[in-house]
Amino acid sequence: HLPILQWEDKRGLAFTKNNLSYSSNALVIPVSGDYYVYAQVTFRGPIESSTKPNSVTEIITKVTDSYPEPTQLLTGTKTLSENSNGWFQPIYLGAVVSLEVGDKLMVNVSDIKLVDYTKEHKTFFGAFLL
Amino acid sequence: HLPILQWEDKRGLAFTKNNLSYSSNALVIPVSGDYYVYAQVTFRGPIESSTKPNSVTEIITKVTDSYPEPTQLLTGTKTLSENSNGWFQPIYLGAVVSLEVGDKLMVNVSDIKLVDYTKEHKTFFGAFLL
Amino acid sequence: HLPILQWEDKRGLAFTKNNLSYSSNALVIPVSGDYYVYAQVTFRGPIESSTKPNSVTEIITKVTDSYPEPTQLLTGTKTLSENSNGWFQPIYLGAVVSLEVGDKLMVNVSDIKLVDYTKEHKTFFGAFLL
Amino acid sequence: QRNVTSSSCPAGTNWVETVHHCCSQCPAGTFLSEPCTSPENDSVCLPCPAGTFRTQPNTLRKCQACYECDQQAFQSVLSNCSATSNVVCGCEPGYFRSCFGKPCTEFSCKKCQPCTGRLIQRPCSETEDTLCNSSCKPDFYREGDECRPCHTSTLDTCGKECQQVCGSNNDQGSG
Repeated sequence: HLPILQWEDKRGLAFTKNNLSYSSNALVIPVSGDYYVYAQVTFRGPIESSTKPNSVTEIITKVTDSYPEPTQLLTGTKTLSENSNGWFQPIYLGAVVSLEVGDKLMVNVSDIKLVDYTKEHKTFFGAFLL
Repeated sequence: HLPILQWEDKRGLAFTKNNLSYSSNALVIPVSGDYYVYAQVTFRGPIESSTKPNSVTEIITKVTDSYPEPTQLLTGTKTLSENSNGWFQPIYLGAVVSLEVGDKLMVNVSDIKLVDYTKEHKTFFGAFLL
Repeated sequence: HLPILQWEDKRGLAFTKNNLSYSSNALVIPVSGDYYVYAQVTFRGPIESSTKPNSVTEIITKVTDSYPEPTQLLTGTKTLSENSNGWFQPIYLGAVVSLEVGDKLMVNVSDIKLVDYTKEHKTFFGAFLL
Repeated sequence: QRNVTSSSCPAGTNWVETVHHCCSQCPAGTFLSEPCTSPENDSVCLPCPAGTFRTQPNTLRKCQACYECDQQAFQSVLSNCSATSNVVCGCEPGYFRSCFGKPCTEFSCKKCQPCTGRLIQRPCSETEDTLCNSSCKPDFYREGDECRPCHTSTLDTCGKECQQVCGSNNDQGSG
């Protein structure tokens, strides 16, 4: 599987409430229902590793006790046409999904080394119950 | 007018509820109010047809009995700088719009052949009442 | 600081309600709580000014009486690889933020001359209380 | 009743929150239509509707939607979606997979290179382009990084390389 991002859930702009909790890289759903789930990942390069990627991908995934495999809920994939000097590529995803209590939401990326984690307002993840 | 996308409304992650229904390519508004409307279309190429597009466009449109012409609610348009190899370009749109009972929401695209319809988590469309 | 965009708040698709008001380029928060805040800016070029930008940036910012400096809430920044002919680049941002009554929300951009303000469905800004 | 939580369900069953019971898993290819309400009245499982699948035993209320192969972009169906497996896509003959990153979940199908005027060192396959031999075939001469047939050359277009390869043939031909 693709690498899973880790998130800050308390400091700065980050917060959790209404029993929506964050643990081991996942938002844990406290009550079954329809949620608007969203995430933005800002990718950036080049980085020291030699290979220049030809694309970046962000996937919001659900893991549930009712099924042994993760389910891909939302995917944003973008090819990179930028040349060798510095590049930035934000990918925003958001949609309503039906979730069950105990479901876990995570964000996977094609290459964790390309994620711009330097500023909390450039890469973020959240959900709210409708 | 630009081509209108067709959507799956029952299988997999797709669903409709609270009387928001889907018919002839449109979400039909069951009660007047403010809705957050969103859609993502992943465009991809190249495809067989020779002409290489220089841009892709996604428009969320409203059709209403009270006016003979569609209203463009949200538009995402992006020029393509990619070269001839495979390319992906997701466009996400979302905003609050005021809608009347019976209004119909649709998604138009610049070229239907460029839409990546292969995976439900790459191209999606929805709305919820605030 | 980066230039602040001005917005239409009454005509066409634009509206304010539930005491969320617009004044001097900002949405003014009427009641403390968690809001889903979003904005899309469509950037386009080239424009007459000689320098061709190598990136565009959109930032949703909060100004509050309780702190002398603006807080950057959401940022989308994208490098431009397009060549000299016409280009379009939409940036969408959206997330839940905790706001206090009286807080002001604004949208800053890297270069106001690059903003496509010609159609209300291409560049938009809003918020709603959860 | 001891507070049974999801982590302590016996093997072959999953905790179903809506009924606060450990219910039997539905087999692959089916989904949980009605959860169990008591040991006597077990889970009701229904087959995945057409166009959907479940590869594993589950207590999910819906099946997953099948992917589709991108036939406009030269993909072909290697195996159709079934109730227990998703569709598997490959490339049409004459095309090979160009992956967007690893694992190769997303790929585009690129045309195999023809190796005109060269011998094929390794034929095009599902996952790799044709590997052309670096030298030109007999009766072909090198022009830049192309191999051109001798018969297309004329006296004034036939440079040094061409004469070396095609020159001797021309003498024989005109002899």
